[in-house]
Amino acid sequence: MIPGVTLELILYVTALGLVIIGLAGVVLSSHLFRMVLALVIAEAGANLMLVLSGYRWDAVAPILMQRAEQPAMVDPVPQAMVLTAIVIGVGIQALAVSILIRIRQRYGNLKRREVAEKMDAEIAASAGIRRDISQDAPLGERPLSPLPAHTAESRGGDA
Amino acid sequence: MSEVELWIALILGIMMLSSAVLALVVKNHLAAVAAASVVSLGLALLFALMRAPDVAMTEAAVGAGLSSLILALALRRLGLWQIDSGSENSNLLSASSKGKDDA
Amino acid sequence: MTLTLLEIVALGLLGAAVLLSLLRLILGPTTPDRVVAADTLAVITTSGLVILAALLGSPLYLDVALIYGTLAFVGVVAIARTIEGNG
Amino acid sequence: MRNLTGLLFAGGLGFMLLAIASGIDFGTPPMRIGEAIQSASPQEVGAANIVTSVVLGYRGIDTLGELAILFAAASAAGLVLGRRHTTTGTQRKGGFVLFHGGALIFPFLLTIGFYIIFHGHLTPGGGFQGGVILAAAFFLPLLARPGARLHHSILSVIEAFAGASFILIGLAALAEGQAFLQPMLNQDTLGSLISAGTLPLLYIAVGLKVGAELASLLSNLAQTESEQ
Repeated sequence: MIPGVTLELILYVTALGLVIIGLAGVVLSSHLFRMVLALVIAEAGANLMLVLSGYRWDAVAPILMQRAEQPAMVDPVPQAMVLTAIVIGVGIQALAVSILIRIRQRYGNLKRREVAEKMDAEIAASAGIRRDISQDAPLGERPLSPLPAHTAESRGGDA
Repeated sequence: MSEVELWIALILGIMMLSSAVLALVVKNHLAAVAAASVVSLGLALLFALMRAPDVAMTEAAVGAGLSSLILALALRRLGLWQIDSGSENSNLLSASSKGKDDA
Repeated sequence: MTLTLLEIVALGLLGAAVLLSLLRLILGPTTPDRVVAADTLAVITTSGLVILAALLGSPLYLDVALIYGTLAFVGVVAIARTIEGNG
Repeated sequence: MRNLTGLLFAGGLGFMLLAIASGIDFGTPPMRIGEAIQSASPQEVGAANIVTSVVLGYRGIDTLGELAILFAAASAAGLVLGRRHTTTGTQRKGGFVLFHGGALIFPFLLTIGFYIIFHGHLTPGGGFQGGVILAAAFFLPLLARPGARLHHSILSVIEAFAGASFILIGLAALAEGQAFLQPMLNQDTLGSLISAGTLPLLYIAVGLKVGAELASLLSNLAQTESEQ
């Protein structure tokens, strides 16, 4: 047996690893469908974490059996909470997926950047304002609040 | 017993973490759904190991059956079901390499 | 608690099967390879749940294996229908 | 650059979570409320499955809220998807194995689903799991025959009756002078099928409601696939 590796360590690393992988996927993925998958994975890690908090050494499942003496049981409260969380999670997943279907029908694409650009353009058009400030990450030096004289120039530069 | 639990948890942890990474980096969306179902599969076994049969059963029913059902139906409606989808390919780390996405 | 030889052999075989299927899931060059690997893992997990019920000495976990076995079929059927595409 | 910040964010979050998790004692006896519930539940509720008695007996209102959330999610998904009358059925019919296998497995799924629901207070399982299985059972023929569809009106009637009966059972407890959703009736012997008062009735209502909601959600998702 590897020294220093305990059951506790393995389980916590798994749960936290799932949460971190899921959140990194939400931040990094370039496709909206992958974002939904990443959310599912992060939720799995969080559920595992909750169940781990109710674990108890040498205990049995919280179900009464016909036994002579009743051994110790694990904590039933986190299990009930996770039971609720899983069912709600699948409802949210279905809702997210149906929103994805609508986005695909509307914008014809699911890439995060393109959808965001099209959505911004649509919002700007419906609000009747010019969309002259770049929505991307700041590239180099840019004035914090563009002056009216500079905006025309910078827009021309962008186009 | 604790020794056995440790080995089971180790194998399941490796399985879940590697397939979680796989679900986010693999190019094909259907393979990603399959990998995500493997994550919830290992999770169900881990819940059973943690003496939570109720939660394990819920996770088995929801994660193995319903979640992959919903995601697969959504892939069919999203038009991402192709086995060799050429233009819809997306990778996790291709957000910055815009030229590759647009190609 | 000591394990009998039978349980040790069963657990070892299951672990090896999980690792081999995982290898195919990760390496699998095509998507159907990965889907079949995921289905195989579901079957292995079902038998793992049964062995876990024997290890923990409680019949409660057999219900979980029952649910898992039936619903993994439904999930795999859905993925397989998706591979068929819109025809 | 964005990848780097994303990874940095994930790493920092992981460090924070690890710091929190290292403070949790692993494998210690349960919290005080857990111990109280474990000792009091067999007399107060009478369900052999203590998780069930937490879900329905002690935290019944949470379950009602969960049902409400699931209902909201399902109806919002139906609303977002919209347009019921688009065409279906350009997909090929299923093969021989799927067609007859689906027909063969349907009664088994139905039996397992109702078994899980009815024994929710004795063995692991209950309304949610059984409802998921029922939804899968009724959806499986749709996978084999793309032209078929579920009757949304029947599903919504079942769902409405199940939800109403859940609330009515809760209100009946209120009329008896007890708390909302508190289990009533004769609790009988612990571990027999008819025990635990109204908990099995509540779980039947939950199972039917969840099954109807998920089935209509799935058939909503499966429709209009030939639109694009």
